[in-house]
Amino acid sequence: MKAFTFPQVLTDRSFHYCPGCHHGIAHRLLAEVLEELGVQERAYGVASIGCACFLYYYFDVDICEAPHGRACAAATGAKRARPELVVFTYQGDGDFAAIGLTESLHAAARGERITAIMINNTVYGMTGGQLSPTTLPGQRTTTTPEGRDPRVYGYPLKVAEILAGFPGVAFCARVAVNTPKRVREAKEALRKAFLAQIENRGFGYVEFLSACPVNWKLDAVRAAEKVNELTETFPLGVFRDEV
Amino acid sequence: MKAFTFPQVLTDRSFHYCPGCHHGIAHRLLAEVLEELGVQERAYGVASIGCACFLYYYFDVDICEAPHGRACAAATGAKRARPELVVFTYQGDGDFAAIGLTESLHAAARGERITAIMINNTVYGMTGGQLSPTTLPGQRTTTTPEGRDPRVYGYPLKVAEILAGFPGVAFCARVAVNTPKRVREAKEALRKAFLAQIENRGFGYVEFLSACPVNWKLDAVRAAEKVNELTETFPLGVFRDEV
Amino acid sequence: MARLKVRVAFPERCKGCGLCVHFCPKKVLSVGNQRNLQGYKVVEIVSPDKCTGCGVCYLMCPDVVLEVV
Amino acid sequence: MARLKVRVAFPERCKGCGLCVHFCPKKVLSVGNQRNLQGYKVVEIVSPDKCTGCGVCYLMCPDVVLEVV
Amino acid sequence: MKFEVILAGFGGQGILFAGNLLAQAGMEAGLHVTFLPVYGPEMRGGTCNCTVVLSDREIASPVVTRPSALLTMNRPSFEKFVPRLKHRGLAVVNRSLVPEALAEGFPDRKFLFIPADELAEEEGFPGLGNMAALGALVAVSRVVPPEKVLSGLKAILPPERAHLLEPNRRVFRRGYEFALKKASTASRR
Amino acid sequence: MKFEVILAGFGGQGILFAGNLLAQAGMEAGLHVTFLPVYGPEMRGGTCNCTVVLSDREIASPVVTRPSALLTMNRPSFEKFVPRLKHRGLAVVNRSLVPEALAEGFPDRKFLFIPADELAEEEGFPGLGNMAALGALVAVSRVVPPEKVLSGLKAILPPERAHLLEPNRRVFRRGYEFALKKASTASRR
Amino acid sequence: MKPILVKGSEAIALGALEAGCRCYFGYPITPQNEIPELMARELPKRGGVFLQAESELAAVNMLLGAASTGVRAMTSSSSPGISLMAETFSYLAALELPAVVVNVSRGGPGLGGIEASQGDYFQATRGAGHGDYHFLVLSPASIQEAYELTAKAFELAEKYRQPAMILTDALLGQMKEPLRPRKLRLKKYPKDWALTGAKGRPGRTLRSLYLGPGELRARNELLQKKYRAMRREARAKVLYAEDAELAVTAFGSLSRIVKEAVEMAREKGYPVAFVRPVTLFPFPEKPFRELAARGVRFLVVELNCGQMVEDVRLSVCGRSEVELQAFPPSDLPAPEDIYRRIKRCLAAGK
Amino acid sequence: MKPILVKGSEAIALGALEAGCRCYFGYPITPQNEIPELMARELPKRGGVFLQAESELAAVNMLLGAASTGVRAMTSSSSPGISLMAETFSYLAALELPAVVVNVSRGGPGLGGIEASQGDYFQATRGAGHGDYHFLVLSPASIQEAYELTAKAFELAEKYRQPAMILTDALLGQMKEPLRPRKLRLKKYPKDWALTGAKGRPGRTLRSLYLGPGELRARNELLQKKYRAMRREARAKVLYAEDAELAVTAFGSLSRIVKEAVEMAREKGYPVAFVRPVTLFPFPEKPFRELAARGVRFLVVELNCGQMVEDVRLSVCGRSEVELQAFPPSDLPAPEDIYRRIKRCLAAGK
Ligand SMILES: Cc1ncc(C[n+]2csc(CCOP(=O)(O)OP(=O)(O)O)c2C)c(N)n1
Ligand SMILES: Cc1ncc(C[n+]2csc(CCOP(=O)(O)OP(=O)(O)O)c2C)c(N)n1
Ligand code: SF4
Ligand code: SF4
Ligand code: SF4
Ligand code: SF4
Ligand code: SF4
Ligand code: SF4
Ligand SMILES: [Mg+2]
Ligand SMILES: [Mg+2]
Repeated sequence: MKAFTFPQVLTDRSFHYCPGCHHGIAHRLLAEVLEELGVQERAYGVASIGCACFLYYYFDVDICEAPHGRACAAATGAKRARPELVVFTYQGDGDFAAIGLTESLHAAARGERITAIMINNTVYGMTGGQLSPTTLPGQRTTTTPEGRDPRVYGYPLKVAEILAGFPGVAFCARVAVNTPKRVREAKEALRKAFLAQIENRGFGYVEFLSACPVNWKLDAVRAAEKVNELTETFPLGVFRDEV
Repeated sequence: MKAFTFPQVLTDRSFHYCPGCHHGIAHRLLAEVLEELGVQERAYGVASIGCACFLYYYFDVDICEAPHGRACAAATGAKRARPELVVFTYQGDGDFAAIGLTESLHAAARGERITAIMINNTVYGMTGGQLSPTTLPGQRTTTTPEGRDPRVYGYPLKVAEILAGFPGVAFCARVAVNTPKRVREAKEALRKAFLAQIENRGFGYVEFLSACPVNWKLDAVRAAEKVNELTETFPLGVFRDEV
Repeated sequence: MARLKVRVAFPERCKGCGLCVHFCPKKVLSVGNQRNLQGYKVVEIVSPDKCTGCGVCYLMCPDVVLEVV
Repeated sequence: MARLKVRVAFPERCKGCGLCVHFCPKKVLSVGNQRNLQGYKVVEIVSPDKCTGCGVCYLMCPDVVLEVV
Repeated sequence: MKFEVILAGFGGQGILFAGNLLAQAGMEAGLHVTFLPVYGPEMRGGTCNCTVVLSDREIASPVVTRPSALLTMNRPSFEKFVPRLKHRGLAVVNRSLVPEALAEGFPDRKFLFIPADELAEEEGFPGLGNMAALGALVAVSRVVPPEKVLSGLKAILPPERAHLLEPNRRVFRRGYEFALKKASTASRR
Repeated sequence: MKFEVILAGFGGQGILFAGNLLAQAGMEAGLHVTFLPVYGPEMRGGTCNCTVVLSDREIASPVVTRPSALLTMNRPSFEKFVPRLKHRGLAVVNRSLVPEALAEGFPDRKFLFIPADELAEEEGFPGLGNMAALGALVAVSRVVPPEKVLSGLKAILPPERAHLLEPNRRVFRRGYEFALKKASTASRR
Repeated sequence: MKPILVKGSEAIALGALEAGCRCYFGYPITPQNEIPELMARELPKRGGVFLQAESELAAVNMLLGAASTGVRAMTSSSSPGISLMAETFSYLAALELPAVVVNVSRGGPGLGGIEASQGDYFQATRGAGHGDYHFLVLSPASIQEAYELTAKAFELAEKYRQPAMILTDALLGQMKEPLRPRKLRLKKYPKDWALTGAKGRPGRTLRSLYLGPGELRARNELLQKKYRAMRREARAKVLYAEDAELAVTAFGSLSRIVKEAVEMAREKGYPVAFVRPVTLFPFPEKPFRELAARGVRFLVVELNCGQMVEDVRLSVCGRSEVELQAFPPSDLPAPEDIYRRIKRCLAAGK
Repeated sequence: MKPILVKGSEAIALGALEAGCRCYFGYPITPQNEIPELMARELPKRGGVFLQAESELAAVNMLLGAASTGVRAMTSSSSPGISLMAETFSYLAALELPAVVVNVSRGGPGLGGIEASQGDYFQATRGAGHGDYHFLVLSPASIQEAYELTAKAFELAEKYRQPAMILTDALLGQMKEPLRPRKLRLKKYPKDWALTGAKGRPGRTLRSLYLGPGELRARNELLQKKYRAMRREARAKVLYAEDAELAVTAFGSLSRIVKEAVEMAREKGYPVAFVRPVTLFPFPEKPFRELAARGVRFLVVELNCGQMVEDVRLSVCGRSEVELQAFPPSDLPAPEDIYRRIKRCLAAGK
């Protein structure tokens, strides 16, 4: 039988996330994968601007902060400078797909040997719950008080589906962590997204559908359940796998 | 029989483009379409930064300059401020798909009622022939003296194919103007890309495969022929049509 | 080999979100009335015997509070 | 109605690129040796009678030099 | 007159609401007022506080390092802010979460411990301990007439939460009266 | 000694190449040199020019408003630059494209008209009129020894164009000799 | 009019609405989210446009597009987001667009913090972007003034065909104070440059590319002439100048604290004046020059490492002493801190 | 060593290579494309990295990433592209990364033109981005110096753990002049902050977010201390100072023309000195202060609307007169233009 213990790559600082926030689950999985792949000593993480901006408090690896949206560009620079590093970014949907879309897509198109993790919680969590490119039609946010109107803002951006079309992308998946089974699948996807770079095949991408109880105004359990709704717009699955 | 005469929307200033440059053909088609749709008096064009930065010299319509890559954002502002205007951008592949990718894709995703014209000549013409996101693998440019290496730069970005997946896009086509037949088809595509906004359906997009004889180091005729090669990587066609 | 069991390894990390409680198939856990220094009510093991060591609570806890050892 | 014919409407715009020459199905056109003020050699109508008024030259000219009227 | 109060507790205890309400009441009472929240990531999983200044003169700075009064709803905020309280300053403390014994370390401050959460629960609104504490603060400090708080409530509750008007009023009054009684007992002693 | 020359023509006439070569030759001759191209969209479909300064002292500014010499390869550049030429300055002009009659408007400048394109064509290299004109300029101005130009060619021709070395040299010499002959005829007159 | 209790950010949004702002484009950033959030609620009701952009870069370019059509439009952000707009700022100025930009600035450099800071003074007054250009920069010190100066910014922007900036900070943006949202009468100016469609006239152009000989110089000279003309809008608030030996100067929210310190000093009978620049560009040189001419010395207090002090020194030009009390961002200073410094300055001056 | 005839842009690239620059990231823009183009040919041969980014914003962030791992890295651009980097500049400074940035500036504002301009002086010295930060700024006046100062920039950047900028312009970037690409001995500094993988040590962090009480102030104070320490790098070239009554001052490529004008004046016997700041930040205040103390007046000549003149005025601090001769971008002035102005200044000074 397998024991479940606190991952070694995590520091012992408590997460600052709100109760029930899925950022924490994604953190733990990331720590486990880094540990299991044995790359803690050559990991280089890029902390982005969003609820996860304190990434460096929690991971005992080298971590650099990048301006909002530029994580993939900073990661590109680090990886090109020192290809022996295992470079990853940890970004929100706003960071990756709104302000940083150009940097994200171009890094993927170039097939940068980096792993990008996008936490898609359909809002700007850090700044208090505004519209994001992945907000669902009709979803109320502080900047769409009547709900996102597709006539004004169009439809949610499906990043995994776009990346799936890029030859430079070696692994691309969308996962969720709102059930135990999905948590296990998410970990496997994350592992492969790292193998994509470790085996020098190309860009690795994992998008986490992630609950934001506070801005969704739901308790932790109901927020986790709501992630199921999200999967209608954002289907789970592996969209490209060349690992 | 149909006469062919100088379009009224064009001013009588000679184009500054190099001999055999397809920007000129695209200009003429744009002028014809604006004229035939009867929208000269409510047209608002956004000149972008590239070989076509002098757009305002040639079109007798209102034209605003936007910083490099930001044409779709400026067009969005103008259209939202005055929805009665018929707003278009005229951009190069570098402007639209490199530095401006975020603004371009988000305007499309929002379904902005604007028409974007992208002149894809696979290089940065204006600045002397550097790599662009649409440069073909192996193609020599001043910044890829040994040819574009997909291991370094990945594969060309297929913008029309990405936009085709956006519900906000009402018309999306890739055309060429290197044969008389294609010139006629290009004009029809352009017309529909304008109808997309005039009929309030969504974003209109036409990508012109366009010869750049000077930077391709070919004469006008051979450059036009080379466009056929481009169509292997960038297939022509209508990718989305809800007009 | 002895059966693995859940333990509240880091109560100070707990935020009382209840995800572990919700997902535990054996109803082993509950959020109690005790608060930790952060001010959150902390998870408690109410039926230790029922625990099968399945690890679901560990998987679902966003704050890495629990261990199954 | 009289047959439409090509004319070099704006020789000063011509850049002698030769696209019209290349595409004219009737070999009506040629780039001559005369230069315009821009310094480019200018297109000439060498066989006006062969022109069918098809407009191909107009369609292919990047500098809107020709008209077919 | 210048009354500078910091209200503190953890997120979800209605700290900002109480602070806002006090400022609104002050404004309606014709005072100069400022309200300054602490915001941002600090708010995420931790304490939450705000500063309210009420004065009969123009208020220069809304920032207060040494307040003349405190309203603390939990233990961490008690520990953080009581040391900053001015000598002879008043602290209204939520007895439901803060042991009275803690006050012993600060002989030169005035304390009013109130079972805010219990009072609210007794009225049937367990989430409104903030209003009980505010009631007590207003009662003891007399910085604004209680009616102004009651009318202020109407101004700051958004229409979709109008049904909370009465509950808030009731718990406020309960805290107000509790404090008056306690004060009179104290003074009688 | 300070020799300031503007070379001008339209794109494709090898103006920048000729200017570069002159500067290279000057450097190899031990002179201070600067070379300044005009670049950018102006180059697209229009005239093209560059400025070369050769001097036996440090050169402050590579920019020249009133050059002491000119090399003009077409009519528009003749018209643009000859008026800026210093009095008694020298203009080498491509007779193949510029009618000699134009010089009449400028009695106080020295002109050397040379059938640059024809000379190049006669040598079998119709594109190298620039070298004929440069040969003429070097011959008349004596600003650098012609050998330095010939050796400079090697330095600036990229390896993949090494086969153009000889053609360039030949046309340069042709222009050089043409000018010497013409100058001696002129002086004999 | 009954006062309402609002945040500075909200007062700015209300001021813009009062000025007839028709379009707002923005991107979330603390501590100014109340501006877009209020605009998102209010603008659509009034037939205006609220659009959350995909970034500040997109937002400021939407602003460019909207302003080019002659409507009143604005964006707002905070320090890092403002930096992202630098290139487009230069374009806005070059195209002479009357657009309004609000910077509710926060601690820097980098991601910095979210506390109040005046670290963007140079950026606002010397230009974040390239080339010789200026924004008109106004800095309110109270919530009432935030409302009124924002509205005024729209008027001045049109008067000079010129982008205008409200430079404030997290303190004023986040605090609440009573606001009397009174009606303001603002002038309108003809917009014969606006792009509204070439109906009954030839096509118009708004551009900044000038390649012809001397063209760009001429453009710059025109702009400079305008900037000189704008000097007449320079404004400062001066108090207790009569018998002063020392003038303490500060702008924006910090000036409240400084003013309190000055008043403490005055109460103790110290000869101290208070000078608060209301316009940061054009900088109100006059009161500084006049006080300096009378031998008054200066203490400049800033919530940064010393920026406005340069403008004070340039105004005073050596005619009297200028000292700096800089508070880099974090906790705000107390009036007492400044009071003590005032006393030291006065003592040193004897 | 045999001289080679190269453009200023090429000399910059060669200087970087000589300094051991291992990574170059950039985006095309006139008039500096020769830098990326040379790097594209040369860096891969030397085992380095050349990468054309999708924008300047991406380029400067790639630079950030590369520099964070401790390798020597650079980017280059021209005015509008530099503006786009403003936000990241503030981060580079906050993270204290020794990255090198080259601005071959051109006419502005907006798209402007592609001629030489010094319109980005404020931007370079006062910070394009937000918050209190500075780049170390060097400005060469010849092609040889372009080579040497670029190499030096890498050294100084590491010495102070600090981004450095080469500020030059289209004139120097595009002109050719002989360069002697001599070997340079540059110091290396330990990089115990670089992110190279947490092998045998705990994970390291490079960050700029400081939210704890007083943290951000402490950060800023540290940075300011460093900026003060950097003052010892201030350098200026001073000529003909002995008996001067007027000092004419200019930086970068324009200083060549100014120097010629000064020499013309000297030849005619006019008592004129020449002062060229080589470092723009830190600004070499000392020669200005010393000359001013001797009563020497100043004429500042700039290829913009007047920017460096502020630093001269701040240095001189009213102790003598400072006049400005501004040439907004377009055609360059001739030495004669400046010579005439010198004569007028001297006449007025009598
Ligand atoms: C240039 C810039 N713009 C805006 C911000 C403010 N900001 C901080 S986090 C954030 C977005 C966070 O949303 P997301 O990326 O989805 O992450 P989440 O917080 O939801 O996990 C924004 C806009 C900033 N710090 N910098
Ligand atoms: C911010 C900024 N970066 C770079 C440039 C320089 N620049 C001018 S045009 C251009 C690209 C042109 O390429 P493209 O968009 O493909 O148009 P083309 O010239 O090929 O038609 C660039 C990079 C600029 N003007 N502004
Ligand atoms: S705001 Fe949302 S995403 Fe951010 S920490 Fe809280 S729950 Fe998580
Ligand atoms: S460089 Fe290319 S795209 Fe630009 S004008 Fe010349 S041929 Fe056309
Ligand atoms: S899931 Fe974790 S944080 Fe939530 S109640 Fe259980 S142990 Fe506590
Ligand atoms: S290990 Fe399984 S059974 Fe035991 S507490 Fe956790 S979820 Fe429940
Ligand atoms: S296609 Fe047009 S420009 Fe080209 S040669 Fe013919 S007429 Fe002239
Ligand atoms: S109209 Fe047709 S036939 Fe006549 S010249 Fe043109 S292409 Fe030839
Ligand atoms: Mg998010
Ligand atoms: Mg292109």
